[in-house]
Formats: sequence, structure tokens, C-alpha cells
Amino acid sequence: MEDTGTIVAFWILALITVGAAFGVAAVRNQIHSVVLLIVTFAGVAGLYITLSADFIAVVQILIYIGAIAILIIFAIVLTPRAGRLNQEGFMLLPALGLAALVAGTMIFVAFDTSWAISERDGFEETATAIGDLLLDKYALPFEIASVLLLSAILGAILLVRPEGAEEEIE
Amino acid sequence: MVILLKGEWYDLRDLANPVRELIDGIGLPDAVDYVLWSLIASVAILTWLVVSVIAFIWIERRVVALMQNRKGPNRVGPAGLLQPIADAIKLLLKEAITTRDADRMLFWLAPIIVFIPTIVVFAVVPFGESMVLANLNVGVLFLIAVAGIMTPAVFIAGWSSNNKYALLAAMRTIAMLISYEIVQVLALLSVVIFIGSMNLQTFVSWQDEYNTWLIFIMPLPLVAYLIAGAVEINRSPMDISEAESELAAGYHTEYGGIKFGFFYQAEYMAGFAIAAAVTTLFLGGWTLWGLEEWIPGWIIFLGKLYAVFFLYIWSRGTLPRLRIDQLMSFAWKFMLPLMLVNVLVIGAEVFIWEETGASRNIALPAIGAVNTTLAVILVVGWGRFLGHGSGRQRGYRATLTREIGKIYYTGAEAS
Amino acid sequence: MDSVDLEHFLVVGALLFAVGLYMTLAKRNFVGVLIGIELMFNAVNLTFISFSRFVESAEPLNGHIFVIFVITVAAAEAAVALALAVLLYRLRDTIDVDRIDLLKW
Amino acid sequence: MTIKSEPFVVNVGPQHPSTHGVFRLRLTLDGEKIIDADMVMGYLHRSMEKLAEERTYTQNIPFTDRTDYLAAMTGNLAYVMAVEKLMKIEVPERAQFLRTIMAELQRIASHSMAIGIFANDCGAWQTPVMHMFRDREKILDLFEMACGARLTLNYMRIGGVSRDIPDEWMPQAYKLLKELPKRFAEYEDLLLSNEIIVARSRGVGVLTPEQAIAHSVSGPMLRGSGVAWDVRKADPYAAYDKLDFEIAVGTNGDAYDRFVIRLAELRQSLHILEQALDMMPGGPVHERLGTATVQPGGQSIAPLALRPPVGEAYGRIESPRGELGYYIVSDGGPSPFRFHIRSPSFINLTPIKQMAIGTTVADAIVILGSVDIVVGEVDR
Repeated sequence: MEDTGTIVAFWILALITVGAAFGVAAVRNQIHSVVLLIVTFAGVAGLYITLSADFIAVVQILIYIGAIAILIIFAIVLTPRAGRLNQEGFMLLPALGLAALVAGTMIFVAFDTSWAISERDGFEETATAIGDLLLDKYALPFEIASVLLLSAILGAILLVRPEGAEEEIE
Repeated sequence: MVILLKGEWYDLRDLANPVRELIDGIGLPDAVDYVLWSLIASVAILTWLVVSVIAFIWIERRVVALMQNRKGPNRVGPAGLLQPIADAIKLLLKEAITTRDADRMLFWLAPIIVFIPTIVVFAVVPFGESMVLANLNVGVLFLIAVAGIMTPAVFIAGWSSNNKYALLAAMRTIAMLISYEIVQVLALLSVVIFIGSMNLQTFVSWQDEYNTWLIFIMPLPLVAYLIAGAVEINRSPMDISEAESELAAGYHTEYGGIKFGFFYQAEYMAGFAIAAAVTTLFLGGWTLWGLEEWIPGWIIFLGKLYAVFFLYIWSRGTLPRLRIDQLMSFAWKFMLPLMLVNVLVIGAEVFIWEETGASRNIALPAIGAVNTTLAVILVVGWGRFLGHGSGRQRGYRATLTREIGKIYYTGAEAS
Repeated sequence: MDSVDLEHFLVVGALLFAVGLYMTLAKRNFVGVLIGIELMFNAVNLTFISFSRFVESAEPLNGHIFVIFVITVAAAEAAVALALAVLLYRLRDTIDVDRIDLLKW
Repeated sequence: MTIKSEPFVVNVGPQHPSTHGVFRLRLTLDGEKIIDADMVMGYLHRSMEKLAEERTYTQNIPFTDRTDYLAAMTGNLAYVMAVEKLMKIEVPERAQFLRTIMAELQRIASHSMAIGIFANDCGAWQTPVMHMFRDREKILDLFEMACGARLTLNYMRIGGVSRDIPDEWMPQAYKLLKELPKRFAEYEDLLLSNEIIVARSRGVGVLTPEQAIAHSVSGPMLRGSGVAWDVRKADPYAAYDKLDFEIAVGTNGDAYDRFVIRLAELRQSLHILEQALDMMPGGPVHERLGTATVQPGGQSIAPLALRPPVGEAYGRIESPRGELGYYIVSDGGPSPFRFHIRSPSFINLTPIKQMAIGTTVADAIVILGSVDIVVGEVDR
């Protein structure tokens, strides 16, 4: 990808994404952490657009910002007496070391491997093709995913339902 | 005349033409050209938005005043026309108060975040034949996704104010927006199934080509989308997130000065965004049965957009507000099943149309008739099933008596 | 800096993954752990999409399909996990993972 | 497993758009559900009852305007009736009819406001209340013609009314009477079957007759609970015994019933007004009291220093909000020994805790709106 627009966009988005991600881990306030997480999600969506994955980018905004971030916010608000500090436990140093190790390894692998780079341009339109694939080749996983979502919904409802809700329904 | 104008740089039917000619004339490198072009278009859209908001603040106040037996603002300038500008100056000059225990960073950030989605939506809206900033292939999904950013923004505003009304309103808003987002998605899904594309420009050209508007073919998704839109922009009867008589000003209770102005402006812009989406998806966008050859398409588009937005002003002057649980059950128990059935029906219709290969002159009126009847049957039937609008209350009057001391209480019947 | 290639995206993905991993391991707050997991999901998705865009393949869109399934699973996971967090809070009055130690050794 | 939800205390008021003044409701919430409601009153307390003990009987009349400032006529009437009872004054018949007419006009004005504000509390953005204001405005014009004031009227006098109505008054009143039925029909069309208003107020804030009587609520609140009680019928005063009218009662005791009753009472008031205007006799409008001075125009003014005999009296009327009573104890001096107001707004507020618990915040506002308080009267 050589055109100037994409390169500038990539660097800006990458900096925002990674910076916000570090912020998520570093800031003290849990709510600030979630706000930065939303920024990270938005940055990743932007990166998807530079990768010409428009459908996935929009889905990223829709699901991650519109749903998952909100769920996390709900979880924070619904647990008022839990500490809202984003602090680390006794695993701080081992985790830091392990994370650095993983990052280092992966970056090394990324640069060391000779990837089979194709010469094709970005996708023209992904939505239709994805739709075709989902309902054709990946129809079974698609159905399984819907069942998974349903069971997740039911499970979540069952978990947090207050005691005695059975009587209320009847 | 039209033939003379066509394609020339002074052809006003497409405002983009003169600008494009001008930029091409200078002969700049591609990248600069691109940036300059986007910049001019963005600034033009923003200017239009701000001017429209200012105009509609005046129009709304005057129209609602007429509905309420009042005169409305009529002191500042001729017929009070300068009132919104006076208000804007007042808001700008006011002290931007941050309450002591507010979360300062988020408190300042929230009005800005609220602003983003409302503006960004207009990037994909086709104002005219080539007047679209970004002709996204997933335009419809983009509309929904960007509107979803509103939710965390509203929460941030409510949370950071450290005000109980604001927090309560923020939680209400989140619950409400998420519920109605599903309705919105399903409403647009049925439309997308029918057209077979998510590109907004394709919607316009489809409606132009088939010489009909989607409002005639599928009224139910339109109504659902309008209702979900009313929820999104806090218009009555869904204005519970800033329910004036309950929660003072809802999630922006603590905001004053220009920060409040941002919320106010963003609310109007979101309203225009919904109206723009409705215009493009259901009302033929910038086309008007061939008239766009003579009248600039963007004028037609704006005319339709303002007409749709007027509906929201009207409802604001007319309807009381629902309670949060009623609104939620309306979304989940009433709208959602209806929309699911609707998606199924539209899908079946598309399938049958493709299978039979009927000509459009037969298929479209037939589908329209089926959908309209079905919409009426579904709304009335499902409403009756849930116990609404059975006319039980219609004849209810107080009991009149001349006897003193008698007790007429029969026990409260559940609503 | 004159072009953006696969490696650039992979590095962004790796960094996101590392941050996510760190949060998952180190944070005391259950919600913090969840945020870490979401970050890791995002990193993986980004990697998927970049491979799908750059790497030679007969069906390059398969990467997108994978991402869609990952997003689906992530949504389900988030819903259940956050329900667990709320439940845990009700039972133990805390969502500090260091103090949720009923099953410890 | 029990839900440990953080109780969340919200102060509705003293500065709030829906408390109609400086009244404060402390709501303890569990989510949106109210688990406790406390009233905090006294923000508008002006110690009228004590101040009145320092002023002469005539000087106290303006105070009665300022308790229930949306229904000043009825405040006047209840007070002068109490003093008249104390002094055993017979009021001329024309004054009785004028009092009745003014009180009923005031009831229409006050109920119009109550209905409009109730719709406002249900979330109708000012539209009903603005339409209601149109009728109220015309009535206030009539008041202005009769006594020169629009809000704090100070029209009634001990022994009658301050002055006779001008000649143009009657045609104007008849004109209004012709207009109002159309308007009322319009309001009934618009509001009574409004799906949202029904959904918001049906079954909300239910008060059973037992509870209502136990809390000694009165007026539309009591009638809403199905108890047919109206001081105008039970203990007729002024000219009500000569007039034919019906009492509107509800059957469910909810907020919607109170609202419906107010709408029905508008019609009844209109009916009373039609009869009273037709039956209006001539004659003086003021009983000439012992030391009364006669003005050049023939109007008699009550003396400033009335000295009622030692004793006590309770004058009660049906104000738009309920039973308004003035209890006055005289020690024979020029000012009351004890001056007590039984204000319906205050007493009607007392069951609000029962009504609000278990409902949501939005319901609490609707309930408060259906009680129709005037904070000037709550705090006095």
C-alpha cells in the first residue's frame, strides 16, 4: 500500500490504537480505562478500513463500541462497591515480563517470516461476498454461532436473575 | 436550458460540479486534490448543518408556539429570526461551569464525543447525484454503527457530571438506545434485503429506476425507523432520557454554556441525520419522478429532509411521554416481533419475485399492497393481542351522582 | 516509512495482544481482566484481517469470516462474563479476582 | 441469594420543574423503583397563621389570597364564611350568588391549570397547559372586571363582596359560557382517550377509599377513590343549595381517575354557572355592618376593626383542591386569637408515600401532578 493517504492514515491510527491500548492498562480510573478502550476499538476499526475491510470495520464499531463497551460499562456501574481503581495485583511483574516476551516473539516472527505476499489490491466490496460465504460455505458455523449467542443470552439472564423471579413471571 | 446546463461547471443541479471544475482547473497533485476536495465538501456539509440547525431552532420554536396558542420568539430581529443567533451568543458568553466533583476530563470530552457521530453520518448521505462525500458500500450499516457511538457518549456525559439525575438519565438512555438499535437494525435489514445493497446511492437509483418510493412498498419499517429515530434523538414521546418534568434535563443537567449548546446542536444534527436516512432510504432521496432534471437534486433532498424532520417537531408539540418500562416493553414486545415478521415476509417476497420473475409493474404494486395490509393487520392485531387500544378507555367518564357518602370504588383495574 | 506492509499491522496486533495479555494476568478487577480479553480478541482480529488483505490465498475473504465468528463469540463471552461479574459481586460483594479464592488449593 | 442493590437517593426538588414550587420529595430508589419517599416541606413557609393573629379580621383577607394563589376566590370565601359564622352575619342574596359564581369560575380556572400541568407532568411538552391557559385567561379577565385584580383577588368581604360587578360583566360571562363547552369537548377528545396519558396514569398511585378517608384527603383525590363527598352538597354554603349539580366520582382511585374527575367537574361548574347567572337576584352585595362607612358610589366597606364575640368558628368550602377550612377563635379583640387553615393541598399530600412506594420515578411525578398541590397552601 503505497499511496500517501493510506500511509498517513495507518500511522495516525496505529499510534492512536496502541497509545490508547497502553492507556487502558495504565490509567487508574476504571471508567477512563473503558473510554480509552472505546478509542482503541475505534482505532482498530480505522485500521480495518485501511485494510479495505469496510464491512468488518462497521461491524467492529457496531458490536465493540455499541455493545461490548456498553456491557463493560454496565458491569462497572452495577458493581458500585467494588473498587473502581484499575490497579494490578501481585501478578504485576510476571505479567509484564510475559507480555513483553510475547510481544517480542510475535514481532520477531512477524519480521522474520517471509510471508507469501500477494500482489492484489484491496477488496472492492466485501459485504456481498461475506454474505455469500456465510450462507453457503460457512452456513453450519453460522447457525452454530446463532445458537451460541442464544445460549449466551439465556445464560446471562439466568445468572443475574434475582431470586424469586419465577413467581413474578407466573 | 437544461441541455445547455448539463455537465457544465455552472450547472447548479449538482453543487459539486463548480467546485470540482475549479480544483481540477488548478492542476494540483492527486493527494492535495483529494484532501482539498474532502475538506471543501466537509466544510460545506458542516456549514449547511449549522445553518439548518439555527434555522430549525427558530422554526421549531415558532411552530410549537403556534400549536400552543402562543406567538413564540418575536422580539429579536424581524419575526424573531435572530433569536437563535442571540441564544448562541448567550451560550458562548456564559461561563463554562464544571461542577466540583465532576470527572473533569470526561466532562469536557462528552460534548465533543456526542458531536462526532452526528456529523460523521452525513459523510455517506447522498445530497445529489454525485454529492456524496464517501460512497460507502456499507452505507446503511454505517448509519447504524455510527449512531451506536451515541450510546457511550451519552453515558460519559451522565457519568462524569456526578449528578443523580444525569446518571439515572444516562442509564435510561443506554438501555433505551440499545433496545431500539435492534429495532432499527431489523427495520433497515428488511429494506436492505429488498434492494439487495447497502449503498445509499443504490437506494436512490433503485427507487428512481423502479419509479416508486419504498414508503409505498414497505410502510412498516419506515414507521419503525422513525420511532427508533425519535428514541435516538430524544423527541417526545420518547424523550425520557432528558424527561424535563422528571429528571430536570437528563444527562446534560450539569452542562451549561456552550457545552450545553453542543448537546443541543448535536441533538438537532442527529435529527437531521435520521431525517436524511429516511429521505434516502424511503422517500427516493434526491429524486422526484424526473423533476430532478429541472430542480437541483439537493433542493429536493433538503425539502424532503425538512419535511421528515417536521414530523418530529410536530410530535414534540403533541404527544406526552411514555414511561421507561413502557418504552422498553414497546421495543421488545411490540416492535421486535413485528420487525422479525416483517423481515421474514420481505425475504419471502423477494424470493417469490425472483422465482416467478414477474414484471415490475405487477410485482411492485402487489408487494406494496401485501405489505401495507400486513402492516395494518400486524399493528392492530398485535396491539390488540397485547391489550392496547381496545377502546376500553375511550368511553371512560367519571361517574356522576347526587348522593353524598356513597362509595363507588370497585378496585383498581390494572392498566 | 514509504509503504505500509503486513509487518506493520502485525506489530500493531502484537502490541495490542501484549497489552491485553498483561491486563488479563495482572489486573485485580474482574472487569479489567475482561477488558484485557477484549483487547486480545481485537489484536487477533486485526491480524486476521491483515493476513486476509496481504497474504496470497485462494479465498482471501475467509479471514473476514473468521473475524465475524470471533466477534460473535466475543459478544457472547462478554455477555456471560459480565453477568458472572455481576453475580459474583452480589454474592461476595467484590469483583477483585485476588479475593475470589474459594477454590484455592 | 438476595440482590444487594445500592439504595440511590434522589431529591426531587426543591428546585425541580415538576414540584410546582419549592416542594421537595426525597425518593430512595432501587434502580428506577421507589422504595421510600419522604416529603420535605416548609420551603415556602410564611407563617401566615401566626401573622394573622396580629392583624384585624379584614386585614387578614389578603392572606387568604396568598395561600392558594391559584384559587384566591375560594380562599377568600372560606375565610369570610368563618368570620361571618363567628359574628352571625347574614349575607345578602346577590352577594351569595356572586360568591358562588366567582368560586365556580375560580374552580374552572384552577382545574384547567391542574389538568394542563398534569398533562405536562405526563410529558406533554407544554401544549395542553398552554391551551388551558387560554380559558383561564378569560376567567381572569372577568375577575379583573369585577375586582381589579387577576391573581390575588381580595374580592370577598366579611358580610358580602367588595363591590358589585359592572354592567358589562354579565354579557361577558355569558359569552364565555357559550365558548367553554366547545373547548371542554376538545380537551376531552384530546386528553381523555389519549393512549399515552392512559398508559401513564391508569393504575398509578392507587388510593383505596379506606386509605383516603384515613388520611382525610378531600376534593378530587377523595372522589377519585370513589367516595362521593363534596362540601357543596354535604354542607351547602353560599347559593349552592339552590343550584342543581352532580358530583363526579371515580371507581379506581388512580391518577387517571383524578384527572377524569377534574375534567368532569369543569362541566359541572359550567352547569352551576349557567344556573347561577340566570338566577342572579338584585339587591345589595354587602351587609351593612355596625360601623361600616359608605363610599360615595354606594359601596359599603367593612370596618377595619371588627370585634366578633368570644367564640370559635370553622368555615369550610369545597375549594378546587378539596375541603378548605378556616378555623378561627376569637377572644373578643380586633384580631383573631387563633387562625388555622385546613389546607387541602397539605392534607392531600400526606398519602403520597403510600402511593409512590413501589412505583417508578416517572410515576411519582405523575402522582404528584394528580394530587394538584399549590405549595403556597402546603406551607402557608
